[in-house]
Amino acid sequence: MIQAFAFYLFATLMIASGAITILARNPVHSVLWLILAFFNAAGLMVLCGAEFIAMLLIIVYVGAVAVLFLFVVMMLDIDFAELRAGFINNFPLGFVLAVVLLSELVLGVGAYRAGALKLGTADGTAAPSQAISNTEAIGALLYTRYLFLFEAAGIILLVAMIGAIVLTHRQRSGVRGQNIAKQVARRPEDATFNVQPEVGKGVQL
Amino acid sequence: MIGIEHYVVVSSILFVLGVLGIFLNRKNVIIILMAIELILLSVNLNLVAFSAYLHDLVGQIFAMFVLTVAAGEAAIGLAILVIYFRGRGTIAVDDVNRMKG
Amino acid sequence: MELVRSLHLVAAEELLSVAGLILLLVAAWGGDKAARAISIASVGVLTVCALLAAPALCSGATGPDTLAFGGQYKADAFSAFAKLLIYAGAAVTLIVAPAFFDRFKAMRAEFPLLVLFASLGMGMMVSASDLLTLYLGLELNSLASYVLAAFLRSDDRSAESGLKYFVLGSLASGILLYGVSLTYGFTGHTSFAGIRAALGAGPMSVGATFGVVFILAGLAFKISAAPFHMWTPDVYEGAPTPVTTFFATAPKAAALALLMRISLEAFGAQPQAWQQIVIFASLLSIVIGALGAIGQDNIKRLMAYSSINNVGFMLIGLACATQNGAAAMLIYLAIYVAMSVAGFVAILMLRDENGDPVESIADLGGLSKTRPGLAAALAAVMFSLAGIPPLFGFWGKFVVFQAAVQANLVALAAIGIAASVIGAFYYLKVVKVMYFDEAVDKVRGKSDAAHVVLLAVASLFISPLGYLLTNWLHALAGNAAAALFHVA
Amino acid sequence: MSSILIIVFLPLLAAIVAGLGNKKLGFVPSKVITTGALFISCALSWPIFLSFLNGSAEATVVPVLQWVRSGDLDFAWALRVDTLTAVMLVVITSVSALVHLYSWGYMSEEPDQPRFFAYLSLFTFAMLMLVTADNLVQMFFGWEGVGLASYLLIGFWFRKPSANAAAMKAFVVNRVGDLGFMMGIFGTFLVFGTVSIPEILHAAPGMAGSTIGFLGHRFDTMTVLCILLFIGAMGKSAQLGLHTWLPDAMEGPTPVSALIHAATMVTAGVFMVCRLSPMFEASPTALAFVTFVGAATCFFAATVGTTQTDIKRVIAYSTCSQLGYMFFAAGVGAYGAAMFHLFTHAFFKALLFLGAGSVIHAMHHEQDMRYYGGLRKHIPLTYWAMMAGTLAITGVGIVDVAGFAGFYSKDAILEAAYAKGTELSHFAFFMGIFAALLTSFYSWRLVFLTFYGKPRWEQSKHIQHAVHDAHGHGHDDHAHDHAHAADHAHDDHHGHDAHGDGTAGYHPHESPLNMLAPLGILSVGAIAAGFVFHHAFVSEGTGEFWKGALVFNEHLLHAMHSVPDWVKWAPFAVMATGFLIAFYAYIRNPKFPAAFVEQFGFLYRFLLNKWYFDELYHFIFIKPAMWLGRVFWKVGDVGIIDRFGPNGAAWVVAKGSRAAVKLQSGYLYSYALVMLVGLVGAISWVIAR
Amino acid sequence: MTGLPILSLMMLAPLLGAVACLKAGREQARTIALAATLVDFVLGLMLWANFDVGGAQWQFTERYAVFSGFSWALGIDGIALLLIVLTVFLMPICIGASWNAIEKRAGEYYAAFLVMETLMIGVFTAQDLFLFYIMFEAGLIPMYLIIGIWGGADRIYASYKFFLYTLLGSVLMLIAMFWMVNQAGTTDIPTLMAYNFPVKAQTWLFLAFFASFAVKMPMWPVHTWLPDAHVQAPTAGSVILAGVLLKMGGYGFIRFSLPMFPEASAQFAPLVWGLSMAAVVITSLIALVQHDIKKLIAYSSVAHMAIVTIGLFAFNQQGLEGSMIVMLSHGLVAGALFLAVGVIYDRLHTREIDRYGGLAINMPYFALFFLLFTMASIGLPGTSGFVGEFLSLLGVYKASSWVALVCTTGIILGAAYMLYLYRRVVFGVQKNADAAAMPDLDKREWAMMVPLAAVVLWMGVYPESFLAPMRKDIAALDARLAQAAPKGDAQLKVGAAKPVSAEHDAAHGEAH
Repeated sequence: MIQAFAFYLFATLMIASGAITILARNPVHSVLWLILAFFNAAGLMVLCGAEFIAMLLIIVYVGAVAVLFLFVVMMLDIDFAELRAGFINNFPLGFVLAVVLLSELVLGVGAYRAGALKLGTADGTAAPSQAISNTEAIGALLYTRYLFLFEAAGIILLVAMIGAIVLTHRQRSGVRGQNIAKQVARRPEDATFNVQPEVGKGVQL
Repeated sequence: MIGIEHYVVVSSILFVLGVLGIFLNRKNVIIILMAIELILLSVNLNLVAFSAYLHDLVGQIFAMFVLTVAAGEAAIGLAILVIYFRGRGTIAVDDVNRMKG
Repeated sequence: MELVRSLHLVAAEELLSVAGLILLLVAAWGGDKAARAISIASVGVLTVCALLAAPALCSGATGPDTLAFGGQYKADAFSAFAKLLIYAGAAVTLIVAPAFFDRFKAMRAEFPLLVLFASLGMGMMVSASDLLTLYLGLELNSLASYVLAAFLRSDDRSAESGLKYFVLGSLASGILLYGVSLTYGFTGHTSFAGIRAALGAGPMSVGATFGVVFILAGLAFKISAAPFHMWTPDVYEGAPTPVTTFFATAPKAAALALLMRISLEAFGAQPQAWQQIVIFASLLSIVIGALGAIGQDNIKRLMAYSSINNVGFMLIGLACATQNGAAAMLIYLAIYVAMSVAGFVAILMLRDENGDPVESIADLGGLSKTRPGLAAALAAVMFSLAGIPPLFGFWGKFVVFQAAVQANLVALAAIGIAASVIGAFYYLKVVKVMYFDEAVDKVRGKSDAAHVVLLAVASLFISPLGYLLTNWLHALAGNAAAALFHVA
Repeated sequence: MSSILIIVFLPLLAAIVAGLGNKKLGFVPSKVITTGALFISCALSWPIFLSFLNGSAEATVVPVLQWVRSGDLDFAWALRVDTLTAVMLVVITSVSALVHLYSWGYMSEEPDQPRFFAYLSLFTFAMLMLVTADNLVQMFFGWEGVGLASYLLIGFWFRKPSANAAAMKAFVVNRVGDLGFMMGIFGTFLVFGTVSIPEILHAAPGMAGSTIGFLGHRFDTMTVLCILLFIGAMGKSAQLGLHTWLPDAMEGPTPVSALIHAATMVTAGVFMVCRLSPMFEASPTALAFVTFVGAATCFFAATVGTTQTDIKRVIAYSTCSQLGYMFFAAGVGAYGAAMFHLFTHAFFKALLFLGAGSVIHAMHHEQDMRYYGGLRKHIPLTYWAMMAGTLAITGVGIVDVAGFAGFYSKDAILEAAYAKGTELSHFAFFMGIFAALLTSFYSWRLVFLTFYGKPRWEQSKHIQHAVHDAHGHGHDDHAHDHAHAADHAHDDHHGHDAHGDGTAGYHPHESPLNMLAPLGILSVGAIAAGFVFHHAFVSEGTGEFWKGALVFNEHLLHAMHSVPDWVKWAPFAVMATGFLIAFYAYIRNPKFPAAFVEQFGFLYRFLLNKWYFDELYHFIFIKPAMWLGRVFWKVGDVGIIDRFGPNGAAWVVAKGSRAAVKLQSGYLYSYALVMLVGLVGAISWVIAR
Repeated sequence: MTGLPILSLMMLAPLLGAVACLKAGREQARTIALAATLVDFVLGLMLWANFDVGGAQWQFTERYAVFSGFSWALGIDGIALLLIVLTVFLMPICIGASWNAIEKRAGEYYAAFLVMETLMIGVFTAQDLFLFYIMFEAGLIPMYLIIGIWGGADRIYASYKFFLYTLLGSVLMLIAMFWMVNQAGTTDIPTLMAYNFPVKAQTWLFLAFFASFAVKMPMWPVHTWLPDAHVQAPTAGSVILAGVLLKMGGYGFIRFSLPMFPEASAQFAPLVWGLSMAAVVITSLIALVQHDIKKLIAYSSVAHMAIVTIGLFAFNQQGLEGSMIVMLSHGLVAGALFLAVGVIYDRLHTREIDRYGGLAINMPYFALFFLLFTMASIGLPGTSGFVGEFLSLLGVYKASSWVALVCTTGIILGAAYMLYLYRRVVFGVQKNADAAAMPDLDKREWAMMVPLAAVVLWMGVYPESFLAPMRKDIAALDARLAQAAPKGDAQLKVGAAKPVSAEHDAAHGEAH
């Protein structure tokens, strides 16, 4: 009962915040609503026993992605007042299509009535064990069977990094960097010298 | 336990919301990026739910990878957005229209 | 033991990642000045990778021996065939890129690295025999590609193309992933073999069918098949030309190969679930590609529509769902890659006296008088793309339609071939401008030797001399297709 | 009898040499070559004819060359000589040789003489090929060959638009007939399995009563074939319906009219019907058709001939009319009489034409009889020649005694028509009698207008030119002259009478000897041919002469001899009546014609305008053809086929292209929308399936 | 001669010439081109001389497997022989016609022509279905360039129309070829010619091939590309287009449609007849009202090609042989007419009929040749045009008297429009001073006209030379068609009369 209540709460909140995310006028609000959606999604995941992924969702999204979004939103210094509200001209068509898509997904799969779904059967090689925690089980699988893909995921992050840097990093020509060796090598005699100017002649630089 | 149908329905709604977010939005590209995150979230929800109901951890592993990729994707998406903004001074979806035909 | 064997099978990917990491260090150390050296080294790496992949193709490797990491990866003849095309496309990109970017002072050391990593991802795509591998390979390639599209960051068009590619690509990945999740849910498997077994067990559930459709839709985006083609013209136009070259060759080959593998291996037990969708997409691509191309005056955009059009023809091979069809499709793919290389290298050579690229078709007026060799090569590409014998492009269409007729898809073949006449129209337009119109004399830039050599080789391949290679090409494509159908 | 090879091919050779040599060869050599060749041919032809006449020769075939062999169709170039051919040989070669000779004088001021002589020889060759044909296809070769030569000769003065139009008209109208001929050949081959004339004639009687499918219906075989073939004959022989080209053909030089449009080519149809007489005999229906067409033409042409003012056109309609006689003779089965009339007609009609040419020559190319008059004293020799011709054509002669050439042949025909005894043949007889009346009238009208009365020359622009130019540079420019001639057709009185005697100070000269000699020779023929040869052609024993070359009807011959006397005398009576009317109208009371015209204006205009055939055809065929051509072109090809075909496709493609480009709006959301449409479409399809 | 791959050589010689031309200047290029075509002409004569009339059906065969399911298989029968000889005969004349007329980019021009020759010979010699297709289709490219680069003012439209029209026609054929090869398991044309395809399938196969050949032929109503292409093409282009390219359609019917799909051919014969009748009447009428000389001749080509199709679909030997002769004759005559037009076009640079007139005065020899070809075109007996038309029409009369009647009207209409043309161009007064000042034929033009005239007459007087080589092949085709041939409507029913067969034979003996 409490489970069902929690599910509906999380689900409703998630959908509502998701909807507001895409409808909000202010992107900062959107990001915040997105974070809320993620929290609720994490709750849904916890409900079906995937604690690790749920936590990961919060850590990665809320901790990294959402912050990144906020950062960019603010960095881009957009004049929000200028952003036009409203929808595109073919909104009705798009909306109808979305509704059709949704109803087809729900009706077609048969998810609209309880117990109608016939899932496949897994081969059981990756079945969760009662003995160990969800996190441990995932880790065991990840570092053995999915080692290759795990490494590949690392490369993906590397590529994302390279990509982000290569695109945004700017070599600013006007910026003066610090050259420590040059500073260290500098002698007093290079920096200062004495002059004795005659009266009325001034200093020649 | 809640029936799998519920999860499927919820994730379907979220998916459609994400899709709607992409093409109903003419204000701001950033919101499109967030809509994409919503889609990925719906996928993850699906994967995790199926994983639980199939008694198979592969779904959760998959979700983890999706998460990873989503992070990278967000980084790159935002990077592209930044350079686009630098060049054009706007991120309104309506203005991303130099090339057409 | 299993791990060692697996590592052996993924030698090409290992080499690519290790080399990529080392070259990344070199890039970090040497900065953009090292870009040229890194490019050369990368071409070397790709060559070695191709050599590593080639034996599997020549020997027709297939069966359990080619499976690595518990069935997530398959180093069979099919993947080797696709990899050769991918590496070739990547190598060509690396060869032509420096000259292009130097002009904008935008040659960065990261460019070859991104191409290398993209190739790594594509290698994973074509070798994938698990949805996880598929997804990671696809994303590795996509992420690199997004960056490459926007690589000329000072150029508005480049950034816009990157943005469009990214947004739509992410949407496509989302659709694909959603399909993956459904497939996973309704079959209980992520491995292709498992999915095949589950689907083959009985009538297909609607959920699984939805999964198949979503996956195909996601992949249709990658191969730019209609109606998921919308990004293609904009991205092809906006991206730096070497990157467009890359997009038209390597990722296209990878995505098509991936589509073939997943359709024929994973969903091969239920071809009727996707055949008609493929047929529809194929015809729509042919028509939309042709119609769209007619209205173009930018040659890169024209090539984009042409690629949509050609993908349509290749999909006819897939629609057959037969080994012959697959082989035909691979042959077409190989020829198409060559035509794209020739076409884009020729486009890269179109420069005005300042060295700026010439992209407007009208500016090619009378090219046959001012640059006869270049014009002839471009004309050969155009006629070849249109599939007019005796150019080699005809052979691709020939085998594909032959396969379609053999698979009893006579109506599809007839409609497709009739629609190809529309396509001939815009290819002719380019030839017309170059040969019939008054000389504009806009194209004046000198081309470096590498371009000339590449163009010459590719042109020879698509010239009637290409027919000399058909035996060899057929044997290889036959090997590859046989590997694809080995599971059955 | 290989002299036939020389007879036939020598003119061809001469034509080629003279034609290709053209002006390089020089006038005299080319004239000598062609004329010489014809005289040689002529000299070789007479012995052949005579040997048939005395019964010493047999029908022979001289093979020349394989022509076409295709499946069971097999025919060769071969020259057949039998009585019928022999008759034609002498007619053709004699008249041709004389016309060649005549042309030396008549064409002496012409700058293109070699071409003219080459054409004449070429024509002779084609005509000889026609009459020596052993198979239908070779006959068709000659048929079309004479058509070509006729075309070239009518259009010889190609600067003249009217000559060009006439030439083209002649060819095209003949082609209408040829359509029938060709269809006839096809049908004949289908029925008999061969195109060899002897084989066909041999098998033809056996086909009587059989039927054949044609245009979806079944008809009597021989009727279909004969009528098809006869349509060919109608075209060539200018029978009613397809006659319109012949009067226009007078645009050609007068010697041409004499040779082609009087003596030889136009008689080819008669020759063909006689040659194929066994076929026609197998179909009474076809014969009836021939009779009717012949009789109708005979009457029609004679009526028109009475009103024409152009001297050559009068003779042309006369020719047309005489051909009608020949056809209805053949139609009633009197093939011998038909051939005989052909034979005699060749002489007197050639004579009339050449005589007319001599007049025209003398009158400075004026052809309108209204501007002649009183020429008897100026050109007496021509006058006498014309008289001989007129006497021959009107058939002057005393029954059972003697007469001019036309008397024998025309009377034979009329008697045969009466003797045949059917309603149709009686109709033909009365038509023939009436035509004989008209013949007499218009022939004498011609003579009276030309040679009697006072000179009316001053109204002729030709004459005025001649006078004003003071016989200076002659008349090189025929186009010029004849353009004026055209104006004169409806000329009036704007020439002023300078001298008061109507001569305008012009003095016609008699023609040179090389023109008069042929006139003399032909006059002899016109006077004597009937008397000399009528035994061979139309009397007892004729069967031996023909030797089966045509169907000879013994019964008819007997019936001819036993016709009532009024039938025998009728031609003489009408001939005399015609003479008297002409004499009254043109000598005694020259006001009469004008009064007649006043009275019967409609009839006059109807006849003057040749029963409005040209206008009718223009309205029915030419205008619609041009109109249809334009419609098919502008509406059909351009407006429909191109518009909805290639251009329509291009339009659709262009529209589609614009739509595709418009779809590619550049907006992210519309791209996404399209993707969504695709996705929703795909899963809808999956659900719907 | 055995062992010498003469057919390959005939294709190689122009190809080498083409390569050489590309790099050569104008003078060199035309010399090279002339030499190459003359070499081919000599080879063609050798081919004819060595052709064993009445011998094996396929001679000079060459066969090298090139790659899977595809071979370089060449070989000719009498039908192909004649068309090849026509090709190699016309080519040097085409080069001659271009001698002075082509000034820009001559090297490429001659190269295009030589490539064209290779491909045309390839079409007629191919024994492999796909080899045929490639040759057939590839011919589009050089012709497209010839029209598009060296053509008249409206050349772009014409070249597009030509290219796309014919391409659309032929691609459907390719699909049919696939199906056939799949069904019969061979690409060998002689084998396929004897293969009995299911009657139901024949219908579709026939239609697919028909789409290609009807456009190429061209038959009404898919003929509209031809007038445009002819009008815009340079003289030599028109000559080769009318002379050889159109013959590919007829060759296709005779080589593929009829022997491979006899039942379907019979089934569709009424359609072909109908279109041909329409073509004869309609295009002749259109020709009557043209103002452009080349357009007029182009429309006349359509009418003449209709005579070819009715002959082919007459299903008897006369019809088939007649069609072949019409094709050969039309190749010569239409080619010669275009050449004649080219002669005056080179002088006055207009095709407007009204700009000429009275040419007989200043160009008598031109007038003579033009007359000869005009007469040949309207089928005057003694010229090549007659023999073919006569046989074709005679053949079709056996099948349908209606068709024969309607198509025979072509001889009237043909005479009308050709003579009308001749009258306006050659006869009449010299209206225009510039037209009146044109010189008569020069030596080069004589050299082109005389051979054409000679062959036209030769074919008209002694067509046996041309009938003999193909007699056996046509007979074989006729035998193959016999099973399907439609029953003619002109069947003779002998009524009451006595049978005549015995006497018939006797008469036969006597006549010879």
